[in-house]
Amino acid sequence: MAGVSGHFPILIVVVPLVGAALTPLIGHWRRRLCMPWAALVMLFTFAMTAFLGVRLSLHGPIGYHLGSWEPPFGIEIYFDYVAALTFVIALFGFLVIIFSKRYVEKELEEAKISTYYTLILLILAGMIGFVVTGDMFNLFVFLEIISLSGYALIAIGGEKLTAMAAFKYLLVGAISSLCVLLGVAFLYSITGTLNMRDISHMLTLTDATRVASVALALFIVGFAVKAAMFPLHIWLPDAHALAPSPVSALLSGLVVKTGIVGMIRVLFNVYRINGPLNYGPVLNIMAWLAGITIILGAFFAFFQNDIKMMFAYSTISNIGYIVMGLSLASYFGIVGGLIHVFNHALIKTTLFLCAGAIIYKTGYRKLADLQGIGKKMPITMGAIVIAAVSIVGIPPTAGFICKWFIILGAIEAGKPVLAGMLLLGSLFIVAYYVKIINAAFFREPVHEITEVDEAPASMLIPIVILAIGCLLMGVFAYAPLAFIRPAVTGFLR
Amino acid sequence: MLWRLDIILLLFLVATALGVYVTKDLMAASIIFSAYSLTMAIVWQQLSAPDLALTEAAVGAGVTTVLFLITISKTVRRED
Amino acid sequence: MIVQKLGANFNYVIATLLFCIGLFTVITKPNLIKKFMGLNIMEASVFLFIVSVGAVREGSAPIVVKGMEKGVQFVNPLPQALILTGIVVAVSTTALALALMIKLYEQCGTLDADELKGMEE
Amino acid sequence: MEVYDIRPLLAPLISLVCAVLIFWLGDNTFLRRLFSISSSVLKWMIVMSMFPASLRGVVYVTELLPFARGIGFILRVDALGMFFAVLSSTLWIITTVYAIGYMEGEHARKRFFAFFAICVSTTVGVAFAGNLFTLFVFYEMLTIATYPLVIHEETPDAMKAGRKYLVYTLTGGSLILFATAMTFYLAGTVTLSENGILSLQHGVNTLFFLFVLFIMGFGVKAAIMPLHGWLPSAMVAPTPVSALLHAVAVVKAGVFGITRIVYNVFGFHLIKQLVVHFSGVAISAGSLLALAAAITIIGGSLMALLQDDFKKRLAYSTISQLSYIVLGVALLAPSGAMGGIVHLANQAFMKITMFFVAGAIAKKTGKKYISQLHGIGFKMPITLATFTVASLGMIGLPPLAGFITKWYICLGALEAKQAVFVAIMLISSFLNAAYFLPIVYRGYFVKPVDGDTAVSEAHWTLLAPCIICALYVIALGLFADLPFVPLALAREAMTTFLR
Repeated sequence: MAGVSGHFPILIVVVPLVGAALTPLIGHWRRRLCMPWAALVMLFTFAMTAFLGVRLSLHGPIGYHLGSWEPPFGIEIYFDYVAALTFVIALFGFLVIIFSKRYVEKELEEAKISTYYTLILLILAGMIGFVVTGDMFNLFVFLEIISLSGYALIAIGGEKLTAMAAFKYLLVGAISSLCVLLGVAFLYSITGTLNMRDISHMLTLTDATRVASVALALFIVGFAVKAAMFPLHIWLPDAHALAPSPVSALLSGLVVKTGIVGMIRVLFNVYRINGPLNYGPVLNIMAWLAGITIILGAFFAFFQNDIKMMFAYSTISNIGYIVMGLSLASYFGIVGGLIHVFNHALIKTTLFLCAGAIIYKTGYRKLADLQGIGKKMPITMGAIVIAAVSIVGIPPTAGFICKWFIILGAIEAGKPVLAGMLLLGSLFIVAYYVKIINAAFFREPVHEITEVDEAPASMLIPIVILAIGCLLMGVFAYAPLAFIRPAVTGFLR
Repeated sequence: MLWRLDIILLLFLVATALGVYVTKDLMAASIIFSAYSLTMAIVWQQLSAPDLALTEAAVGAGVTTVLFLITISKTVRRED
Repeated sequence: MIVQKLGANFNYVIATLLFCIGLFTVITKPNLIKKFMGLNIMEASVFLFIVSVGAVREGSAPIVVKGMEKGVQFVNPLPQALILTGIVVAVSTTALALALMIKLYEQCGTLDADELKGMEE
Repeated sequence: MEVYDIRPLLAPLISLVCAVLIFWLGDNTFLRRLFSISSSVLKWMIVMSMFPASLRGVVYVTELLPFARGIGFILRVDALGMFFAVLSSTLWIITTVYAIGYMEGEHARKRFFAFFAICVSTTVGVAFAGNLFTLFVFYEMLTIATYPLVIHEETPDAMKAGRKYLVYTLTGGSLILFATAMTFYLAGTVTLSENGILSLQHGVNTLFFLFVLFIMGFGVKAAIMPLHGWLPSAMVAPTPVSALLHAVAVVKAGVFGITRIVYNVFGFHLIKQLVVHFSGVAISAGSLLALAAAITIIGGSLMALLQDDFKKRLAYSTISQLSYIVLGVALLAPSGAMGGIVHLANQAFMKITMFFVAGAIAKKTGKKYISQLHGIGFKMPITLATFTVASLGMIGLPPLAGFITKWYICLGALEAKQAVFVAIMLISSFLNAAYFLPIVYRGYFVKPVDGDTAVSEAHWTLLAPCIICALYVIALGLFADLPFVPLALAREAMTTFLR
């Protein structure tokens, strides 16, 4: 590790953090420069994560010790295969920032623009930090950075009831953070360290399994709230539907995944499947809850008439997919769960950005008002169709891959009923996406939206890139699999 | 003898917490909450965490209480 | 026996009790400000718990003083550093929540969770 | 002998490119027609260029990037796949010509022709799929691409039919996905093989369960009763769609899938050994499938008798005819399999003629009900003549196409020592006559109500496809045993599978 590139693992966190800190100053100087600045910061971060990703695939996980203190004394950044997700976070963050430009100019008061970009950079920095850190307490700190900026971003729009949605999220989120913190404390009390790999090692030596179990329960509850798993999902639909659309895209595509990544870290990196604590029954319960999450999420989505509300409920059911895959604890199941972390991020970001473009152009968000929109905004609606086909899991799009692997995982784990639940859920999901597609393409418009045309290029380009991604990631699934396979092999060792 | 003081302090914490729960007047409740934070600060001093005690006294008892009071003055004062 | 055990773990017992009181406040009180006081009580109780984990009875503060003899038992400094971060996080959460509440009050004219829920529909 | 070649990929790709071009430039009528016709001809030429070698037993293979261990896109042209591809690409040309005539003046033609092209692309994909995974991918794409065609009219009826169609087929698709995953788990591969990939060591009960799953999955599109509900309601689609998709592409994909499952996933020998004992009664997989097919053959025919809507009657007839193929496959006897495979083509040509006729009549006179067809033979003699040829074929009159099928299936039933199915075939022939001949009779021998007997045939784009298909029906019967006719391919397929 020579030169600056050796410090990339920490720089990918520090650069957006510093960028966020500088944004208000830049906004104070020239308000128009906020967006280019944020985009530049994210692009730079993206380049670094890409470099790290290549390095990772060539040489394996990269450990980085802050201030050269060896763990367990110092804080460790551990860029492993799961951390390759930072690449996705940075890329999507960049696209969302590009998309935000016109949207924010229209929807937000001018004074809030620099705050907006600050918070966006902050939440992205928090997520990147959350994914790469190898330290339990830092996990908590980054979780709080994400959560706090998330609450603020939801409420930034100032529409009626957004404050309520944000508050609901905040209250539940704060309690879940406390659970995580308490979990960290419990683990610390029996292992005396905060470094994940050390904790994992110490857990094999300690005999305080009861404390460890309680800590595990706390972690799972805490992260399940963040991931919006049934029955802890109540906060999500309002929060994700009422936030400004680019923010919804970030929240639904990436931020809920922090709960998932947290679970992955705890379940597979700290406790380990073949570790001393046999938590198979817990996983079993989680798998069933995930099945219920899939079906209920899809079921409620069907009865919504607000497109963003639909997408938000669809997020819940997709989180069910992921959690089911992970908690099957079989090779294919975990592969499926992990790949859906990535694919769902791709799909849901596309969907919410499209919804944003439509709301930006028409001002309508109810399905009944949007009839016939497909003829006016063919590219945007086309992207929605691609994403919808993908999320439903029609091959050869991205969403299909995870379905395939999770079903395979369920059979491998000897729980074919769960696969049945997943398939049933995905049929429900078809039902409401067909509703959207029918309304957009096969019905006559009710409103005079004749003067509506396509969204501006700065919105279309991110949408098109993401939609093409939805298509390609089905065919080129081996690209994410190159990172996921070694990760899962590591988990199961 | 000191651990007796600990016990009294801890019991007092519980009492203030219950006080916060039962008090209907939010202004009063936030004052009681401030007392709770101060007691907590003393407990931490007892647990040999002086830096925490300082922070808690300043942030918990001070800033948080002030924030509560500002909010209450701008919104409602009574709970029901 | 039970009394002894209780005495040895008295901090933990109180922390748990406080946590429960806080949670109870959050769940049962309709007023949002009161809910947040409850949340703060919960947070403080968690901090109390964590510091108690690191505390050594009769240990001294983890500060090196000149002329100190060797072999003095320190309390573990790491949890305290964590709590310091925790307190800052807690206060920022509170600040954000209270700002939201003011906004909510301006929009809806009430801070009662039940009334707000009715307004949502 | 396997040969690596790009053509198996090229054939589905060409109509996909055509679809993209139509989406892009399809507002121009001339360009739209040009793309549609030229790509269909081009595709036919590509498929036919592989035909002679395929007849000699050469298997063309294209492998695309595998994206996970043991799973990837493999296109593999064996005799059976070739058979289905020749069938669908030939019919696509004819149907395209017909559709151009039929859709004249209809709305949203760009969308129609684009999705039409995608459908055919995926059908050839199904034909060439070299593993279950690829098969499933194209099968699901076919479902999705058909949906806009089914609801083309955008009327509430059409929307309802579309919904029904999706519910049925996607549920079926889910079952297939599940079963595919299970196959992968059991066998460690999903690559179709000439003699099957599963073996008895996986346990008879598991295999039987898997078999039922597959049959239920593919059975939806193959319209095996009671999974047939979507097919009659999907008749609200424009006639070219009904013709191509509900006589050829969609339903045949289901039947083709069943054939693949029986011979290439389980294998002839394994299916024969697949017997479970259910509360003392021995049930064999083959006879279960044959039984379902027999029930469908009779049930579909009876339902067809009750219909007055012309297209609905044809739809129920399709349901019944499809199960001939399933029955032939399920008999697990050489002649039966051959009869089933041949019927893939025979039924397609006969049924498509009938749909073309129904469409031409509806387009020309607006008459959609059989009870309105008095004297239609006076007005449209050639059209009705083609219909007569097709119906006689359906009934199984020698020397027409349908006779060949029935002959082989009956032979198969005897080979399998299940003579009861011969009786089924005879009853079904009788029923076919009962619901087709009244139409012919009414057309030729009942004077029209308005007394108008002037000849006024439909436009040549509608008429020519009818005539060509009818001639084909005769040719398939008369020259069945010449080397360059599908029968030879079917025989090639059958001999490799039953080796």
